[in-house]
Amino acid sequence: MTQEAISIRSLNYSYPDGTKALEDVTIKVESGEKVVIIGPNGAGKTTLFLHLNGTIRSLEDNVNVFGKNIGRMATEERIKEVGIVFQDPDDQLFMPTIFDDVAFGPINMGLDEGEVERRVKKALATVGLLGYEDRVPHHMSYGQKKKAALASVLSMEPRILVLDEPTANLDPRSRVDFIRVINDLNKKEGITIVIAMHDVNALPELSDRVYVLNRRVVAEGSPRKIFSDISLLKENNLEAPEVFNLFKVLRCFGYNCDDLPLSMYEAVDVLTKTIEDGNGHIHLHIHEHTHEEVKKIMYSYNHH
Amino acid sequence: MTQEAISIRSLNYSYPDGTKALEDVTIKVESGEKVVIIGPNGAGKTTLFLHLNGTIRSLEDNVNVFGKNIGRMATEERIKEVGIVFQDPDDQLFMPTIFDDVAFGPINMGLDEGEVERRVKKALATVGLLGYEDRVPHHMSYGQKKKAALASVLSMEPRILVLDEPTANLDPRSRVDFIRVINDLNKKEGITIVIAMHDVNALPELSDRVYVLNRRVVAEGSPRKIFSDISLLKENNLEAPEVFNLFKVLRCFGYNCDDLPLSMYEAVDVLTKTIEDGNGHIHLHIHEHTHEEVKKIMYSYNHH
Amino acid sequence: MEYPEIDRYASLKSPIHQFDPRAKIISFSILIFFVVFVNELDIAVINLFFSFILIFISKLPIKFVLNRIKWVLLFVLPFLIIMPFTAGGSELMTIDGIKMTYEGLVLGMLIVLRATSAVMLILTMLATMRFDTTIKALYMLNVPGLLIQMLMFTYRYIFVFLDEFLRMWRAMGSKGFKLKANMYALSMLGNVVGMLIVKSYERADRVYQSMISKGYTGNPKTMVKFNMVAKDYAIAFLLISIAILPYISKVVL
Amino acid sequence: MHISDGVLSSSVIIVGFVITLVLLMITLRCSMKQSDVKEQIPKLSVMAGAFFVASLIHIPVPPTSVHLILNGLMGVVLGVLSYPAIFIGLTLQAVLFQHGGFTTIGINTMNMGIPALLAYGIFKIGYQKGIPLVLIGAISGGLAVFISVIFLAMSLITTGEEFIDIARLIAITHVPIVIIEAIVTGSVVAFLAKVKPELLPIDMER
Ligand SMILES: Nc1ncnc2c1ncn2[C@@H]1O[C@H](COP(=O)(O)OP(=O)(O)OP(=O)(O)O)[C@@H](O)[C@H]1O
Ligand SMILES: Nc1ncnc2c1ncn2[C@@H]1O[C@H](COP(=O)(O)OP(=O)(O)OP(=O)(O)O)[C@@H](O)[C@H]1O
Ligand SMILES: [Mg+2]
Ligand SMILES: [Mg+2]
Repeated sequence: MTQEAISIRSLNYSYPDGTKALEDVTIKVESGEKVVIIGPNGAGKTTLFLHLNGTIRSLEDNVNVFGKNIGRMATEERIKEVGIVFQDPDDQLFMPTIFDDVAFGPINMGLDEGEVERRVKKALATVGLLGYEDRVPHHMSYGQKKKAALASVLSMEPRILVLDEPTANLDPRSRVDFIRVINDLNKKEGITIVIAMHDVNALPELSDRVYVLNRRVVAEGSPRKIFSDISLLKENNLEAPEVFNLFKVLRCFGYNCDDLPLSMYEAVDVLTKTIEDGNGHIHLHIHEHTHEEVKKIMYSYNHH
Repeated sequence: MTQEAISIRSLNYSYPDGTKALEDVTIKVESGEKVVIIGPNGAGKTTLFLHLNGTIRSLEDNVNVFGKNIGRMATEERIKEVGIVFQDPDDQLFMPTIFDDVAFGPINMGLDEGEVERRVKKALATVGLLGYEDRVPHHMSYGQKKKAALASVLSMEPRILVLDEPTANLDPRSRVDFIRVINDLNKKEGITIVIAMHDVNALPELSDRVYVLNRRVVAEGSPRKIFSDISLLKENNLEAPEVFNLFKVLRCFGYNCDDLPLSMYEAVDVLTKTIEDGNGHIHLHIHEHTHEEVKKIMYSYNHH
Repeated sequence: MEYPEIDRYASLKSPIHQFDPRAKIISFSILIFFVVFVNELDIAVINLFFSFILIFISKLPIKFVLNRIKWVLLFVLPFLIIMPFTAGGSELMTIDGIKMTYEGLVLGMLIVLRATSAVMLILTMLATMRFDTTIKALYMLNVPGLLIQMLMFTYRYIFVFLDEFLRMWRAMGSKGFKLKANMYALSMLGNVVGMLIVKSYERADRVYQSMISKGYTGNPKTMVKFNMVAKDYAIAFLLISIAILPYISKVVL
Repeated sequence: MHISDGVLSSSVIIVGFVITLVLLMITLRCSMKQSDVKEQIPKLSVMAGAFFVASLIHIPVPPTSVHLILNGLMGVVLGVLSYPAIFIGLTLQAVLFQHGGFTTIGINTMNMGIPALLAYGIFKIGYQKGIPLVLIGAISGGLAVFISVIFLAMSLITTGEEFIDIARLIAITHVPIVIIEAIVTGSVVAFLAKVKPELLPIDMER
């Protein structure tokens, strides 16, 4: 039986200056799930995450983690459940060395020295930064800093990992590395993952389910369902992954398949399957409506 | 006859602390061209740009703009030639209101009030921020701040526009808007564009020619040439655009064409052309080596 | 931590909001200096009353005003409580053998009255216009350009750094850190402050670069348009005379 | 720590403004000699903003809380430019938050700024003597606030003899602040020495 890792019911929040950031937000995440939250700049994603680590406290009992109300948890208990990695690694690395930074959480949890060291080692190994203990964060590359920030949260061994824009600003190589680390944590350690991001091309690999947030929860469902809804994307400043858009174009050329792929991996699978299921081949041609349909797709691609 | 907008010859630069940032860099940009510079984090892209606005002065006569040595130009002259938009908009919006920020350059150029106002209006209109004159930067969203930073440089009406990571951190809609604004400036106003960025999916639309920088100039050529060189990409933490990778996969399935498309637009053109040139159709199937070839591509996609 | 938004209510409409910024700054500054140097209790009371009326006319929300006055009261109330017992002078009464003096009480009350009037005047002056307008008005009043620029740039970056600091602070909080007055917590605090300074220093470099690329020469140049009309001169004259009237009458009579 | 309006006598207020104006001119002129105005102004302003934000941090000291002052640290990091930075910071605190007064900007700047300049001197001397950086940082930070408190008390006492007792009381309540400032400044200095030593007035060749 799956258990509810996060349950948020009808959450409202306004900043002191009156900005309404969240309105009647209801979100449920099962234990072991990977959920991505997307939405335009200023949609309230970061604000939502601030509720999960006690920075903002809801007055009602409507933010629960593993069945317990987060507002009533002691700090020590809460940080064992939820670890949050914010967008800018420089905001999270404030100690003189990487070791100190990764040890910061465990020390605050009151663990003994041996355990702190074990956890630092393990966290650094997970992100691939073993041997960097004595480095000054300031002298590392952006991608390395991002990994260090992740390690500094992993060392608290939380059951839920919340990530705010994990792939932003990374060079292509570091981005791929980072995605792999997150997926490994989910698969091998069973950690529940919640991510907010704008990087739609990375989304399919990182999510079982998607919420579209724009102050309210505007939509919920599988990545395929969300990206197939053109008007939803348009209204929320979103875009489908390139692969998905490209297969829409292929469809205009007579490619015939129900489920369009969202990522390169899926593309390979779908192509193979379509060919094998069909008569051993796919036939592309220009039919009566091809140009018109293509025009429509390209228009919504560029002008939404 | 085309004229050389930027000509940099054998430029070397080391930071005072000894970090060698640029080594024997030679770059030429024709007037009206769009050139993108890519390379891993720490490659020296930002350092290179600092030479174009007089922040760092080369002791030799090797940085020229429209045939004139930049070190010997007066400030007023220089800012009419080159406008630089840096990555973080908060670094560039240092005045209390958007109007003041956009008017800052023109006022420093010694223009009269009427002209300053005309230019502010025009620059804000170009980026779509008319009506935001009295707004304070800290009440604007990230995407809006990015546009304001661009406007604050456009108001100087420079002949060359240099952009450091213009699409980073933008939501998909704002990103598309931004790309369009830059392309319009190039096409309609004939402004020469030089961009440094990691966003390879946006690259094909933004560049006629690409330089790969990694302290030295590692490669130069059309986007297609650069992205076709797998070992070059690997050595420089780069990645080809998704569309390009996907067509490589299609090729394994028997798709036959010399020039793989780099963007959605090209994809449509290439598909149409291939079908029309062929026997009116494209035939995809699984041949002897399909699986093996696909595996190779996917491996380099994920593990480079 | 709150945002330094003194001008949150600058968009309200009131006679004081419409008063020309330069005339406002000059006449209120005169008023403030006048108010803090008053030595007569009765005039201090009248001044307080006068400041109340101005606040009332300005339509600033009462909660906002109280929130701002709070800090000043916290500073001056101890004077009111302690001065009567510590200042020398004629005895007013004795509580449990501790002498309370008349002079001390008057001084304490004067301090509280003067401070409260002054802060209300400052609020009425600054909260009724956007802060950028205030800076530009100072520029028009020929305040040295160096200071104008420093005020302008510093003001802008306070918001940037406040956000930056709050993000770091949250990240620490989410790792179980609690600020207490002990050695460990304070030295951790030292790290965050250090980080804030390092980041600001690097940003300072980048800001400088972007100013250079816009032709910055070190001279302030801004475009401002204020037009002072007869009404503004009249209000300025009126304000100052009303304030000084009781004082003059007392001295003359 | 920052004196509000309505407490001090006119002569103290005027003296405060005069001294602050003179010191502003001297410190600005002094640093302009070393490098360009157009480079100093933006950098100084941005750093002043950072210190402004740092000084908003409240530390709970039961039954109340105190906020950081950091004038010693400003002295160590900014050198002579700490004086104008403190002036700008206090002006903005007065007008944006109504912390400290409007007529007292001169005297308050003097009370905070002169100790900052002294802290700069102490730090440099201590460093040359080879005292460990953390220690000399702590001393500079603690001492700067201590001297500020003395200055504050003196401004009150100069206003009138009636203020002697309350000045003493204010001085005593500031003891914990001196200790807190010493610890925080010491650890900031240690941090900077590791991460960005060029921010400290030390010779990195050694
Ligand atoms: N401290 C604050 N005070 C007032 N309003 C705020 C504050 N922080 C955020 N906001 C506002 O609340 C809304 C939600 O902001 P939030 O940062 O949660 O958005 P987001 O979805 O994370 O956006 P992004 O994709 O740009 O990171 C925005 O309108 C923002 O301007
Ligand atoms: N002020 C500085 N002092 C010393 N070294 C520096 C300084 N600024 C940059 N560097 C170093 O110079 C090299 C080039 O840096 P630069 O910022 O130009 O890279 P970049 O290509 O812009 O990288 P990114 O993609 O991360 O923006 C890097 O190794 C960097 O660490
Ligand atoms: Mg966010
Ligand atoms: Mg860069």
